[in-house]
Amino acid sequence: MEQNIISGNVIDVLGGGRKLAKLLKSNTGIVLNEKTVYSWKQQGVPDKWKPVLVKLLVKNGFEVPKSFLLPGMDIANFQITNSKNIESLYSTKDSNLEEISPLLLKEFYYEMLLLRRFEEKVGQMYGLGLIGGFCHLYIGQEAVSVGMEKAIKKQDAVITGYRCHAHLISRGTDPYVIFSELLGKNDGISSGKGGSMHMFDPKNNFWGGHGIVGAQVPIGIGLAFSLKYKNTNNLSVTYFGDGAANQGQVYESYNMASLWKLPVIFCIENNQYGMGTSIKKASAGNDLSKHGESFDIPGIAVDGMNPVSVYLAAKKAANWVRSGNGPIILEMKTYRYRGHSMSDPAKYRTREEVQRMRDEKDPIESIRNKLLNENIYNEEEVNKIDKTIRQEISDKADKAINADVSNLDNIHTHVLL
Amino acid sequence: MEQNIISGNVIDVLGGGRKLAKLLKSNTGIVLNEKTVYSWKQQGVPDKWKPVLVKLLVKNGFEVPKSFLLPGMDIANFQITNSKNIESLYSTKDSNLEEISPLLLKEFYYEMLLLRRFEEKVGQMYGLGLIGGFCHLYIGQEAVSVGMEKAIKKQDAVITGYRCHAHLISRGTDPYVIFSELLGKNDGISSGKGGSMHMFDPKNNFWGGHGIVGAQVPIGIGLAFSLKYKNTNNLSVTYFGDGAANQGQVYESYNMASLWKLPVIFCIENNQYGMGTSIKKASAGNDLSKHGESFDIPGIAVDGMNPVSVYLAAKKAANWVRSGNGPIILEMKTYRYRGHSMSDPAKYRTREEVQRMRDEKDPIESIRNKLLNENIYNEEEVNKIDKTIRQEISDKADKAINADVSNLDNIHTHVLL
Amino acid sequence: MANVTVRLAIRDAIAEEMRKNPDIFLIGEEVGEYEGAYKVSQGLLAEFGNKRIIDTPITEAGFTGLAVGAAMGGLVPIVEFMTWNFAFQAIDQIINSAAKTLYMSGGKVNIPIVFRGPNGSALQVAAQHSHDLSSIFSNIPGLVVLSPYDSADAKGMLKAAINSPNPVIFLENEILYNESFEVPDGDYIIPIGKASIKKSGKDITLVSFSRGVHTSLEASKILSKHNINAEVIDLRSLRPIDFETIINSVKKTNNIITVEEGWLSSGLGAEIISRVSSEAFNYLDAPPLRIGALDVPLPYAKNLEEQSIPTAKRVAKECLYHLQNN
Amino acid sequence: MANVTVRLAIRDAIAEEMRKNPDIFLIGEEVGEYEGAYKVSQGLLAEFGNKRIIDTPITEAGFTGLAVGAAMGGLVPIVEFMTWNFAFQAIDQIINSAAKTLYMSGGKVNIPIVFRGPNGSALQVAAQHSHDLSSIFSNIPGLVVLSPYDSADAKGMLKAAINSPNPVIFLENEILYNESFEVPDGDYIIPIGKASIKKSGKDITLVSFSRGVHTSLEASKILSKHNINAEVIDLRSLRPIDFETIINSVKKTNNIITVEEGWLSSGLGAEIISRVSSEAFNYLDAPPLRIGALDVPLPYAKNLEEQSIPTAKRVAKECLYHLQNN
Ligand SMILES: Cc1ncc(C[n+]2csc(CCOP(=O)(O)OP(=O)(O)O)c2C)c(N)n1
Ligand SMILES: Cc1ncc(C[n+]2csc(CCOP(=O)(O)OP(=O)(O)O)c2C)c(N)n1
Ligand SMILES: [Mg+2]
Ligand SMILES: [Mg+2]
Repeated sequence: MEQNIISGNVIDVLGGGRKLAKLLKSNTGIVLNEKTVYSWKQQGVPDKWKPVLVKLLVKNGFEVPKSFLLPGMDIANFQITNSKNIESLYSTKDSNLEEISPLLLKEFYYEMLLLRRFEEKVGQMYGLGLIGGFCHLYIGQEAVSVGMEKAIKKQDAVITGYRCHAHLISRGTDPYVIFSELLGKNDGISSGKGGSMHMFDPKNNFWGGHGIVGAQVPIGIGLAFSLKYKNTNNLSVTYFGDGAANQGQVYESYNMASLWKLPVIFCIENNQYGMGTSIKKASAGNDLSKHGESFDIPGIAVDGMNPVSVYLAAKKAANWVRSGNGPIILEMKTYRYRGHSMSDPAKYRTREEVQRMRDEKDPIESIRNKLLNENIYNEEEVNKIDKTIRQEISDKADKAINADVSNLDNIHTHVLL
Repeated sequence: MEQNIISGNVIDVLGGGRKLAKLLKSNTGIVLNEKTVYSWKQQGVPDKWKPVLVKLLVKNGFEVPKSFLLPGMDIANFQITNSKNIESLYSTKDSNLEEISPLLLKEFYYEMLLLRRFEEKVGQMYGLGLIGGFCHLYIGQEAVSVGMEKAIKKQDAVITGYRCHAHLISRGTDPYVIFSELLGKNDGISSGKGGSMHMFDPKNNFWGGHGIVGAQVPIGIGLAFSLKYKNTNNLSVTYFGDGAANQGQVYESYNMASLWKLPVIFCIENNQYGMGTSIKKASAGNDLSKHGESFDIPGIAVDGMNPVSVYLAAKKAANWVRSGNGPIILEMKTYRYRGHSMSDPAKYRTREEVQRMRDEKDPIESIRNKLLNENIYNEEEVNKIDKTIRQEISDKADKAINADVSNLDNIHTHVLL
Repeated sequence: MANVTVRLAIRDAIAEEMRKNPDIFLIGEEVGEYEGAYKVSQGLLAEFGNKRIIDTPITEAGFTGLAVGAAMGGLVPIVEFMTWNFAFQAIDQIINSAAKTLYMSGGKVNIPIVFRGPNGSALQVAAQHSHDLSSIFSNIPGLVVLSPYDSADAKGMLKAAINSPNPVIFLENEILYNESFEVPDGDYIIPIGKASIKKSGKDITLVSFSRGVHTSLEASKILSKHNINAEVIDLRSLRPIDFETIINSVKKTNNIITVEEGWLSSGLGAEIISRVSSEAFNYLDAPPLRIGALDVPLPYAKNLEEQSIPTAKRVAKECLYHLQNN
Repeated sequence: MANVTVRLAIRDAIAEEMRKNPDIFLIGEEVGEYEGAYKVSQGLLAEFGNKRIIDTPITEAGFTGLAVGAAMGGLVPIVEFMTWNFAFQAIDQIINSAAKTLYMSGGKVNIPIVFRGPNGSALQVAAQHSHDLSSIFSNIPGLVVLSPYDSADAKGMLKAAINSPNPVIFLENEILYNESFEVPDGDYIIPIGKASIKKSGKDITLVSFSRGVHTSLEASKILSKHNINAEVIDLRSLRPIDFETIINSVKKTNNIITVEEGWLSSGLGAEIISRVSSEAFNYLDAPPLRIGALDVPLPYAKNLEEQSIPTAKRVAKECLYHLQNN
């Protein structure tokens, strides 16, 4: 996204003959001899290859010399602000992994597992009738919240919808106060008055927990507005779903955020369904990362099943936003394994579809395998982590179960200050 | 916009060597010998020229053979759905004029003048205190309503905002009932209960006259929905302003219209200001014709000061929509000479800006000149038309002024049926 | 007579009317493939196809406006709000476009739409999902506002709504969806604007609607143990309100208490009590009284929620206190 | 004391508070360069610059939500709705986000915002531009609802609103903008929740707010010619309502009539009359009465409009009839 003038030769800029030949292959399917590519350095690039090179230059944030364009070519047409194809994203993930330290991988593993075990416990407790109302689990989407969080700062503001337990925990909220809230206890983060969908943790810069689909989006740019107003260099991460992405106020927010260059990352958690409605039925064009284009907001589609991809994209995005460029859209292609809420029979998709995602894309599994394959952890260590987490979750759940119910005096407080 | 497979040679398809050479010059600035271009027919098109040829093919609605693309080129990058540059539109207007018959020009003249004189009269009557409330004049924008109307059918539905007098007259509503409404008379189109902003004429397929900015847009796609539901081949023309274009429900409407391929022309009357706010301050990107892109809706920016351009674009658009392609956006670049409403001092723009538009772009003047230059009318005929219109307007206004005020019994009727 | 749930009664009303009139269609979030978030539209997609049962994106303002336009175009939309809470997003279209157009057009354009869905609190869904919009809509001329209690009324009133040439707000209740009641056989309509005396009595008039009717009926059972014979009126229509029935009852019982699940301030009870106070002042033996939700956004915790919405016990207690102290 | 218009009083309140607190900002359509559609923000852009006086696109839902977020972020937004009619687009953010958050967060997050703009009818702007939203907001816990009549109150109440830690609905009136009244010198605040007795009297209590106070005061002049000494109460705060002042007045006059420009059904008058009927029943000599707008969307034509909104003459006539026939 940074704009560098090409000083040397295009070939060098794009990594030299060998790397470029590889890149060209993956982009066009045509196999080129690396020497041929290298020879362009002296002989000039044949016209035939210019369009794809322009594409690569633009993609990598280089400025394209005018002289390099063929007649009538318009650089604007190559400003790829997103990737249409989720598959191509999946396939690039390994190259990104190089930049990731073992420590980070360990953290991803621990934190995603914590979210998973927490939500599984919530699911159990709901099944037992201990939790009431609407309850939306995050299982399957852990890579998003964990990867994003690692790329931002505690001073940044985070806001999301009703599927919010994971974001709270990622922000640093003690699972105990979330359990307590779900159980309607006095120790609940909202003293039992908010429930699953409405939790706020200002100390950890978490601003809800909103039950009205899409409503958090303008609120999220309002947080960004305040951060800019106060001359901080912090940003707002505004999460919403693929279903929410169709709400008009989301576009109103894009417009204002772009007009006023507000420091906000719009993080769309595209788990493919809004309740029972597939994105294909709900969003014309289907490509949510593109929705900012006409507002001059760049967008990136990201493999939301991989915390590394999420992290890298978020780093990029945060950098872009902190540099004063205004908003950016990250479309996280992810998936929820469970029903929309606890009461959803989920007939709108096949079991096979869910199973395939679990088998092939599970973020925790893939990081676990990576840790093992790269000998960062051994089997035993990995299992021990799981055990520790299970214990912590179970202890906190028990403590919450045994805590006092919300005090009846609470009813009348906090209507007004 | 139609998709034709290229059967013959690209050169022929684009008009042969001579025309294509011209086209290439205007698109790239490079002068080519027509013989050179012609020679490509045998020898194949050099890679250098392929991008711009692809552009031209796409622009003219031809399918581009895959074999014609350079490696890594993506047809999507060439789908130009709009023209960014209003100047370039202005400059193309004359070439379009060829297709227009003298009769049509006469009609444009008559009808635009009728709208102008009507609104001028309304302005006078408002100044005299005969009309109350909010009153928004259409002066300057006449080419839009007149050009659009000529390209659609009476069975098509039309809906707009509060600046609606002109659209009513264009639909065929008698100016007398509009005057009467403005004066709060019994004979008013809404029996005096609606006023300037709220007039409906179902017989002429006009559905308001809406005071809430943007609210008419989903209603407009609802009209389209009903036309499709009833298996007609009619469409809905949904007008709204550049200011309204920022309302969230507009995007919601784009999405649904595209998802369900509703027969609607979104006609944005971009008169550069929403009240006192310039579009530059209100719309990120500024390019309203592009707003449909991420919803897969094509858009065209049109010279809205020229009824011919409007008419031609509308013809194209109507054809597209009636062929079952779903919605299209027409962004009419136009201008209002008067204040936003009768009470607007209009300090947000210079007098010079307004004067320049009047002098250089006035739709009525330019058609008048054309009629005279082409000897379709002489000076005397042109003046006579004006006189006749003035007389008609003045008679109807007088009749309305002398009509009975709205009957007090009207108060309680029409709350419910 | 068959015993059916309110859910099924609503579904049947829609299906039966849709069979009669091809211009009726149902639109909303999850009404088709999912068969309704609360399963009200079960089987409708299968029977009527996706031309007439339309799943929308989550764009309440948009599809509500679309329905207004479709009504102008001669169709009869039934708009389902997944819950009425979400209608706040669309309320401008309901109020400014649907309710006012007939008047603003001098009678030229009517808007036959039914806006329906569950209203008010359910079980522990907390403040943003428990809003009772009845009083907001009852304020607004140009709307008809209906809120049925039992299955028979739900069916007959919904049929009246669908056949009305006006925009009708139809307020259902999630908890009632599961309740079963007798429903008459055959096609019938419950006329708009008529209250129903659910239990006749002579000592005190309880006026309520929707789930409040259940509460009031239960309260009347408790009261009868104290030898108090309460008359329970189900408003059914919140706009217009059947004051004739209410005032006649007050003339008989000389006491009135309203029971609603919404907030009291400028609520339905306020409307009824103030109208009764103006028009039947001299028939009142005691000050009229309102019972409603506590004046707080509804809390999540079960124990708090239970305290916030009127219960039969609380209604009975307040009636007793009222009658004993006046 | 200076004689200033309500318009200027509002402007001054904003400017003075903005000078004191750099976190206050004004946001809305045309508030900056245009200085307000009704010129309320005259001079503010020049004084405070475009960081603090923010012109928005026409996106009510969006900028209202933005203000909620900005308030969470520690700022104090003043949101101008060009008129309250347009707030229907944004009402979800007001009700579900602003009003409920303090409660839903268990007190963790408060939302200090003032939502302000002209409310109700103006002159011949017809149904879609004349909506009076006072009763809608007065229904909702979590909101403070204020509606000043004169310049002194407009200024002091707006200052109270800006300094309130809660979301405040501030309902102005376009016609009053041009009226001039005395305003005290210096900095002062009118406390939230206190009504004001505009004219003290002993025969009948007239309760009103906003432009209705003018109507009531004019009516009281007519009444005085008939030897009737009316007490005129300006509610000022519609939520909470100062029932103490009202009930004390009723105890003195034994008669009450409410005057509002909104519709009666579930309106402010309904709230007041029903509360008074419950709590001061035995002090009432006659049935309480409400006067309000006719139950129709407001018509455009001047003669029709005049008939629809209560006039002083109509109020006086109804008072006379009321006192003579009870
Ligand atoms: C305004 C509004 N409309 C409808 C709903 C009901 N609802 C709750 S969640 C949901 C689906 C949202 O889907 P998405 O944005 O994709 O988020 P996900 O649940 O997949 O995380 C719907 C329709 C709501 N809460 N608010
Ligand atoms: C929802 C809403 N917000 C604000 C207004 C006030 N208003 C009336 S017209 C207008 C400007 C609209 O501009 P545009 O859409 O460009 O149309 P134009 O007046 O230029 O024809 C505004 C802000 C309104 N009527 N409705
Ligand atoms: Mg989703
Ligand atoms: Mg405009």
